[in-house]
Amino acid sequence: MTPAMPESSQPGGSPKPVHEIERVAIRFVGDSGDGMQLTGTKFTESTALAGNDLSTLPDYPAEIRAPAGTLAGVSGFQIHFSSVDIRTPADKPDVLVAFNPAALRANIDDVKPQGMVIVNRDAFTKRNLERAGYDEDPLPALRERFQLVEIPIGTLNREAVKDLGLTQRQADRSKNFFALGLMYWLYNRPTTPTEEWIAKRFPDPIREANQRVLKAGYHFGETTELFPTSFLVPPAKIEPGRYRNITGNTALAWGIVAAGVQMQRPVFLGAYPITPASDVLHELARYRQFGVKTFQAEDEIAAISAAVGASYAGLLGCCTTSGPGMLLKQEALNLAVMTELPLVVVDIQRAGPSTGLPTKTEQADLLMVLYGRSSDSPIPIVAPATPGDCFHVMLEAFRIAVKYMTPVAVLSDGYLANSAEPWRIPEVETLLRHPAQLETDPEGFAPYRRDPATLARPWAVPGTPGLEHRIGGLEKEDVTGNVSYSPVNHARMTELRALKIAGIAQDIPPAEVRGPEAGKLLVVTWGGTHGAAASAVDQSHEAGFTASHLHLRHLNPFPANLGEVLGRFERILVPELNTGQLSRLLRAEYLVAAEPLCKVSGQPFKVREIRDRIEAILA
Amino acid sequence: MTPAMPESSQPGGSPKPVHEIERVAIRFVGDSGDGMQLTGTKFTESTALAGNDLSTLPDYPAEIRAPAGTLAGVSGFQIHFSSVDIRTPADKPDVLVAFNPAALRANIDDVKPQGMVIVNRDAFTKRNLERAGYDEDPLPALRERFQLVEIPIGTLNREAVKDLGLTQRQADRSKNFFALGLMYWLYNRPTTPTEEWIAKRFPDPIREANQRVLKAGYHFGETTELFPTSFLVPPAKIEPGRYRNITGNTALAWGIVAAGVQMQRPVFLGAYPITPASDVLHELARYRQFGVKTFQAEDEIAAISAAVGASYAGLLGCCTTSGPGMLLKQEALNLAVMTELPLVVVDIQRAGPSTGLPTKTEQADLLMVLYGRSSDSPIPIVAPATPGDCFHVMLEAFRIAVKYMTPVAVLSDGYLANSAEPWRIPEVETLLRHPAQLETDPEGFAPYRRDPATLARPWAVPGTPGLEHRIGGLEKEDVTGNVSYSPVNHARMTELRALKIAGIAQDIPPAEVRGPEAGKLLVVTWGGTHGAAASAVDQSHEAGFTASHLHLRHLNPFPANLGEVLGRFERILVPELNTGQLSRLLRAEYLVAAEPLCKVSGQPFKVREIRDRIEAILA
Amino acid sequence: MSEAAVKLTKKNFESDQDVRWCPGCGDYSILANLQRVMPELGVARENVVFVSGIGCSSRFPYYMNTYGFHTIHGRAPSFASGIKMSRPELDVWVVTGDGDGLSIGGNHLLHTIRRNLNLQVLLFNNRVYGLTKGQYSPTSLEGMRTKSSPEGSMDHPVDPIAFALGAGATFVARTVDVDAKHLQHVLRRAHEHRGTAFVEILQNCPVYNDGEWEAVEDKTTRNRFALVLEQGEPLVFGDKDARRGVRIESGVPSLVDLPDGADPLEHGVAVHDEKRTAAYGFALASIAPPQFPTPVGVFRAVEKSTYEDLLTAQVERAVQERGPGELAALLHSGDTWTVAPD
Amino acid sequence: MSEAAVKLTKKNFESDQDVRWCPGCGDYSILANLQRVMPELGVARENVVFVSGIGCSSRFPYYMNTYGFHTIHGRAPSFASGIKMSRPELDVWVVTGDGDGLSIGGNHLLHTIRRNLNLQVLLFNNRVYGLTKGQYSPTSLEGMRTKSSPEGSMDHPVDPIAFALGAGATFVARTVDVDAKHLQHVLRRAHEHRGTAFVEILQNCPVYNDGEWEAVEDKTTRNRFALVLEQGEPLVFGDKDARRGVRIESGVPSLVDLPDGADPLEHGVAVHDEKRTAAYGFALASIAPPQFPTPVGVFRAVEKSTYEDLLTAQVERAVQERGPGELAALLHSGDTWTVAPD
Ligand SMILES: Cc1ncc(C[n+]2csc(CCOP(=O)(O)OP(=O)(O)O)c2C)c(N)n1
Ligand SMILES: Cc1ncc(C[n+]2csc(CCOP(=O)(O)OP(=O)(O)O)c2C)c(N)n1
Ligand code: SF4
Ligand code: SF4
Ligand SMILES: [Mg+2]
Ligand SMILES: [Mg+2]
Repeated sequence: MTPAMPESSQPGGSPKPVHEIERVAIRFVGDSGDGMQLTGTKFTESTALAGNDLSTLPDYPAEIRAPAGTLAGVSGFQIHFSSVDIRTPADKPDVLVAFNPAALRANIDDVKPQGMVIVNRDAFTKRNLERAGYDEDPLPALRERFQLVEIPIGTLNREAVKDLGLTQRQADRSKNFFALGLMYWLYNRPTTPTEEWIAKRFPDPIREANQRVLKAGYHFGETTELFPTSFLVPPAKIEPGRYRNITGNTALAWGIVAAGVQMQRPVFLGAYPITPASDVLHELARYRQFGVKTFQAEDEIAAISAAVGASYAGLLGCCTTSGPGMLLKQEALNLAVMTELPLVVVDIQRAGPSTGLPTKTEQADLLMVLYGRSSDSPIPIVAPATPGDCFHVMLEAFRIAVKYMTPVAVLSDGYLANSAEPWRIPEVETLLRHPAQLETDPEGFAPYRRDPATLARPWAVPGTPGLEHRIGGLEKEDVTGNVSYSPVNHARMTELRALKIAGIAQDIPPAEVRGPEAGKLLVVTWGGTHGAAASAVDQSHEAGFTASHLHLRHLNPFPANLGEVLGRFERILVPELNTGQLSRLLRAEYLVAAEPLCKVSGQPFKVREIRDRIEAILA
Repeated sequence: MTPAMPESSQPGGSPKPVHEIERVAIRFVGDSGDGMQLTGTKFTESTALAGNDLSTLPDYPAEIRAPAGTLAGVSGFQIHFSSVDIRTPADKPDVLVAFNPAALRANIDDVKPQGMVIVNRDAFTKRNLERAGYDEDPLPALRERFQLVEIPIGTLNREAVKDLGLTQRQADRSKNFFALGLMYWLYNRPTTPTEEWIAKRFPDPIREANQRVLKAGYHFGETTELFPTSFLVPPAKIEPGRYRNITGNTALAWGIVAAGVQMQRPVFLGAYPITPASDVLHELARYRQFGVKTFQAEDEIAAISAAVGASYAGLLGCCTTSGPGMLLKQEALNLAVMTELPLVVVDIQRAGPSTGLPTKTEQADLLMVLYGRSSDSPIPIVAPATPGDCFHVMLEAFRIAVKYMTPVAVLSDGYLANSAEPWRIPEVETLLRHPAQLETDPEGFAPYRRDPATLARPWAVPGTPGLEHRIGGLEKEDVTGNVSYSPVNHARMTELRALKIAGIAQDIPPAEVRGPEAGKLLVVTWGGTHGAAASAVDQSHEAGFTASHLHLRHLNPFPANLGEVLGRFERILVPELNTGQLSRLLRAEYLVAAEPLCKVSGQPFKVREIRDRIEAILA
Repeated sequence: MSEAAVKLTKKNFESDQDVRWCPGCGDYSILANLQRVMPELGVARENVVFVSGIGCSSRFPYYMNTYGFHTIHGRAPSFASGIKMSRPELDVWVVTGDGDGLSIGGNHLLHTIRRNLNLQVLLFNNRVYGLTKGQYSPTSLEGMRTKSSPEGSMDHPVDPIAFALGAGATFVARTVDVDAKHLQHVLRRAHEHRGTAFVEILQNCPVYNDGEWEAVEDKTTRNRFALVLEQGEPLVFGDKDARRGVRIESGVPSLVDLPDGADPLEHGVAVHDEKRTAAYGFALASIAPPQFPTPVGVFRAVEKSTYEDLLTAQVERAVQERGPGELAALLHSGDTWTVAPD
Repeated sequence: MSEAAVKLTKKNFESDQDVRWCPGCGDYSILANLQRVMPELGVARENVVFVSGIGCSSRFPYYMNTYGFHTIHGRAPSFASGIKMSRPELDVWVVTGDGDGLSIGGNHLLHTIRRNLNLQVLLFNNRVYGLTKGQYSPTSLEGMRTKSSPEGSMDHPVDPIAFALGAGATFVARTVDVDAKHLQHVLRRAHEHRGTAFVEILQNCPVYNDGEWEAVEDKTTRNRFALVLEQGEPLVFGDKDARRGVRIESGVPSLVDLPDGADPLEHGVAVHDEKRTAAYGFALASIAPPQFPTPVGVFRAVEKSTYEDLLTAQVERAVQERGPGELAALLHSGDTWTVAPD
């Protein structure tokens, strides 16, 4: 099936000329109560169905609902879609749809010069301008810098629903659908899926109101003089297959469910709500039919302790949290290192330190996750590159955890968590299937007798006759697992714990370079910075500056060939959303002069920022 | 006054020849109940009074009182004293005094070949041999390898006290004084101080028993044929001044008291008991007359939270803990970073990971303390080099904390904590005196307006009229300290936090090299490894292998000239009790090929271990 | 210069920060009433410190024009303890939520309460995690469906009053966000109390748990659903013409209808006494809907030494007995010896 | 092969590890008695898990020849909860101390108790930190002088029984380390109970707090100082010729001397009922020395759903209603589209 396109069955069918373009980025902004996230999500769905490649980025305020009309309450959603491969939500939107002055003020500086700015004229009252901190009406001045389109959305909306007997407040709630309908017309998107969704979701008369307003917006575009043309972004050439839209957090939750299925062990999630990780708990709580047990604990310590208990009892223990919760888990994580139990701990990083900027993104927990436990306590670390990759990374994390009997950390971030991309749904048959092996044989059993290949100890769980044994956080004697204070044994066990994790390097794919295999500049990335860096490398290349790109999914251990690969380049640039954490690791490990490109503003990289540095280096 | 020497007023006055020697190391070992720590401490005191340089190392079992006669219950105390400068408790004792077979078995392999081994013959019963895991009497075989001296200490002791009407159990308790008396004779130490102490400490008839047995031991040495000569270690040439013996933990506690006095602010200690840090709490709890407030909290989190509260309220907040407690403090520490409050957190490191080996030493929390908080959260780190240095390091830590308005971490370790050395008592007048400055002026006050030189914000405490303000863990706006989600501001504040700490490099002494200023090999150390490394460098030098030595007291920031100094050497060797943590930092920071010399057995370095590596490198 | 002399008003206690709770949030009313009460308490503004953890409720300090410390999740009682131990003259208020105070922070609350530091703990109970957008909390009723409990919460809730009594609290009270008079009265009482004053404030979260306390918030139903505890008064509630009383026998409460004009005591209705045992407080705590009304007011108020007083006394005694600490003397205490210059 | 069929003895429950408590420690007796009780409980050895935190008491699992997990300080209830939620068929015992369970671990204990997981919590109360060599603990009496409180502890102690009741415990009991018969009886009762069975065991630490419980440990004085709670029996204690009873009025206990042969009920002595309200349990908890004897036995035993049963039921219901989870179906749920090969 080719994606649905606007047909004549769609309201109208545009008589105006259609302009074909390669890509566009739109940002919807308004008050938290204005439904911007919903508008964005629906537009994303339609765009996905239209077959474009896309990337989205929501931007929530930290307050639940700040006072209406204030800068603190501005909520936004950006979508970037294209007929070619794209990897980021775009540096600057081409189109801004602003529902009120505060939203305009907070976002206008991001819009591309001469971009389109659509405003809800009705919201530009004196009171609202004041609340937004404007001394005078900003619109006149904007007319020169942008294609300003002023629409009395509020009035048009009320008009559309006036005979439905709604209160004014109810009526006003549908006005985001006006903007949505208008954008559907402007970009030739199908309205049917949204109409159907409205029908399912809302009771009458709200359903009726929303559907009418959606159509009203669409017709308005068709009819008004304000828009001389509409635009069409043709479907992208993307790998064939079945697709869906997915956010990082949903993919992550599904990856956990999938791990349980593929390893044939029930999953146990211990979690305590924290932004931006809570949604994973919410999502997983819906899958009891998979045998998934979710436990909202009293705090992060109890959450991980229960998860370690679950792993000890033979389930796939897992935890999801963010930085301020992650550091509370280190003591129990250290116990899991000492008792060598499989466990996956996910840190969905946010901007800090301390409470910091809870709804903003950062990649600054790498060193904490690697080193934040007392004494030498090595664990593997894996990080997803894109929202969809969160699914696969979780499978990989559980594979390592169970195969090597070790806790594994996954580093996602606020940007990956909330942004969405079209995701090719994997065939379940192609996913790694490796049923977890529990020890059952008392013959020759010892709790710390290791598999010579992996150095993993057996997973011997309560309920198994003949394997009764005791473990704990005191240093263990090699093989027997008894408490041991022997100096030689402690040195040996420290070494074994290190060797076991280091050995995983042989069991992960070698580092692969995109672009020339050697040369002047290698850009090294990890986590959600992948997209911006890849685009920057590509765009620079087109502009005549050739750098290579290496993305690290495994951060501990590094791929076995990494040192050798780094050695082939004159300079190494590491863009990261922190003060230079991966760079420090590469420098220490390989003694290469890796240079960080740091950004610590709570926001993901813009392609331009990385590109500028690449081109400066290569100039 | 020259140190007291054995005089004729001392019991006897030895008629046997006296042999002058430069140094000797003695280890007392027995059951936890045998009083080995007391014996060691008393011998240390007498030795100190005799004017020797010395270094001691106690070795406790992890159990409170393991079953008598078992290996798990062996307790030991080693003292190394000399007429020349020494820095470690010695690699291998010259003399072992063993109270039972288990103690012998656990320690015999450490004794120098042909060293003296004194055993309590009475304890070598069949039952005790079995408990120690000996199949047969080990003594015959030892006669060839050592100067074995078998003494029926138990019998001689009972004999000495038989008319005092003690129960057998009471009587047996004094037998450690027999060994002590004997060693006093053997090394020509004065017995008077111990006799006086006994008189003060014990009621009759225990006092009488102990004094008698002490003398009995002394006379036994004089009389018996077993010892043809006694030995004399002449006083060391040490810097003139008034001296005392001090352990690291006591020095640390006193350093905290001193900080309060010198900065004219009361001290608040929040602590939760944990080995090996508890003694600092115990010690400080005794100094209420200094206005010191100690608070035994319900856990480490409450302990640091209360300490941060105290700092916020204008006191000198402080915390003492060890690794497993340290990681629980990271969240509140991160808040102190964000709110820029002065605070000193001491981690007295122990062997791990997890519960690990609580009574053993390690230096493996460096990276945790540096990096273990969510997001980029820089704090200064200072580490004492010797027991006595713990005092001065605490003053330095508080100086930095208050001057720069920042939490500071101090890294001590189990070895420094419990070992003792003669310490030159500083003149109070020579100690840095810098009364802390509280802000009082509302004029132009803003909570995050910084001192341009230090970048410190003002210390504005509740109770000050006109300075009412609100702070917290959310990102703060530059200058005003209001909550701010601005991307630019977050980047700026992250930078300011980093710059402030980095700037301290200008305010600490430059790194100094002992030995040649440039050359083939530089040995870099931190913390308690100082002594063994310094001795190793000196001994190697005497043996014709010249390396230099650089000891780092400040681990973050590093001294400003460090990179330059490192660059002057061909190779850099970093002996550390972990898997290479400081080395990693040096490599990352300066891109020098620092090579770690790792030891992870719960024990401090032996001089020999470092010397061997130095000589191997230079050979 | 201290303002203590000057007569303060509510305005003096309003900070310059925009208040950022959702429209209709119960927190607004609590804030306004506390700002109204503050000037009456006779404490200079610079001596007041508000300490909070994390949650919607924990934003509170930003809006008070006093000293304020917005700390980390669940630990506010510990920060406050440190402040109070350090500077007993300060007037310290802890503001926390049902999640902040009873989920992650339960232990600190327990230990602060038993130590009986002289501070006020205001626990805003909306029976939900507001700030993280609506998960159930330790006080949420069993079966509550939220994002994290789509099939209903399985936790038996904890009762803040029972918890505080179990911790040995010397002052325990409950009041309601929008009942200005009662709220102010309870805040005043809490402030008067020497020791840890624990106050549960029933608070509406219109966004994630609207109407949880409607019966006692709504002026028209309040009489019927709230049992107002008053010292020395019988446990009587209900509209004028339909009064009911509460009996407590062997710790078991039961209801009795009171005929018009009847003397409650004659019907065995219990008489409230804040100074009775914790066991009585516990019986009161078990009076709860749906079977019973919701008691509001002071459950318990007894005297006990405060931690900071004991600590200060130890410091003073030490100085008295040993003299003020002398650093040189400390360094030279015990065995020392001199090494003379050669 | 399971040994369930085979008749087990105490020996079967002794592990091969050397027991390493101090000579005379009360922990020895508790261990021996638990090993004696285990065979009677009819649980296969492989289905038994002992979970502990850190402390002398927490060494317990090493000595039981079952599964054992010596975890980290204060968190044992959480590890145990994870085990029990994951595998409800396992018989899970938590061993903790007054420091481990009530100081650092108070919050986890609180929440585990209120969730009512079906497991046993044995809290060894020696009123001191043993393993860290003798600091005061949250149950230590005020004024206790220890290394960390040389001038006397300033904390008002927490009462483990009151704490557990405040947390909503469904089973609360107290027993004594060396009273073999009573200890065994209480352990059996705890095991029978479905839900969290909280047992405080008074335990002597001869090294750091010797004799703390001497009055109820010593056989010759036990009758006079211990009030043995028995279901349906009056609260009577004392030697045969000097019996005394406890009255409880309005939650306030008082003592009454019973003449020889007198019927306690006629003297208003309360009759013990484990199923009464928590308020009654609270009144019982307030019966404590020096004024009163020390109650031992089961304070409270009531029924309530267990967390793991509710969780299992949710899983089963989900499977019933939605069918067992199908990964492919999940991945394809909602809006999807196909990109055809060119
Ligand atoms: C260590 C840590 N874990 C989790 C969070 C996320 N968090 C912030 S507030 C909150 C719950 C707040 O609930 P409550 O105390 O009831 O306050 P309310 O918002 O309802 O007023 C949580 C889980 C955090 N900030 N820090
Ligand atoms: C995080 C952490 N903090 C502190 C400690 C040190 N510690 C070990 S056991 C203990 C107290 C034990 O007291 P209790 O629970 O009463 O057990 P007991 O030894 O008396 O049986 C403490 C403080 C630790 N192991 N871990
Ligand atoms: S989410 Fe609820 S508690 Fe939080 S501010 Fe909004 S209404 Fe108030
Ligand atoms: S210290 Fe006390 S509790 Fe610990 S083992 Fe020894 S006697 Fe028992
Ligand atoms: Mg709440
Ligand atoms: Mg204890």
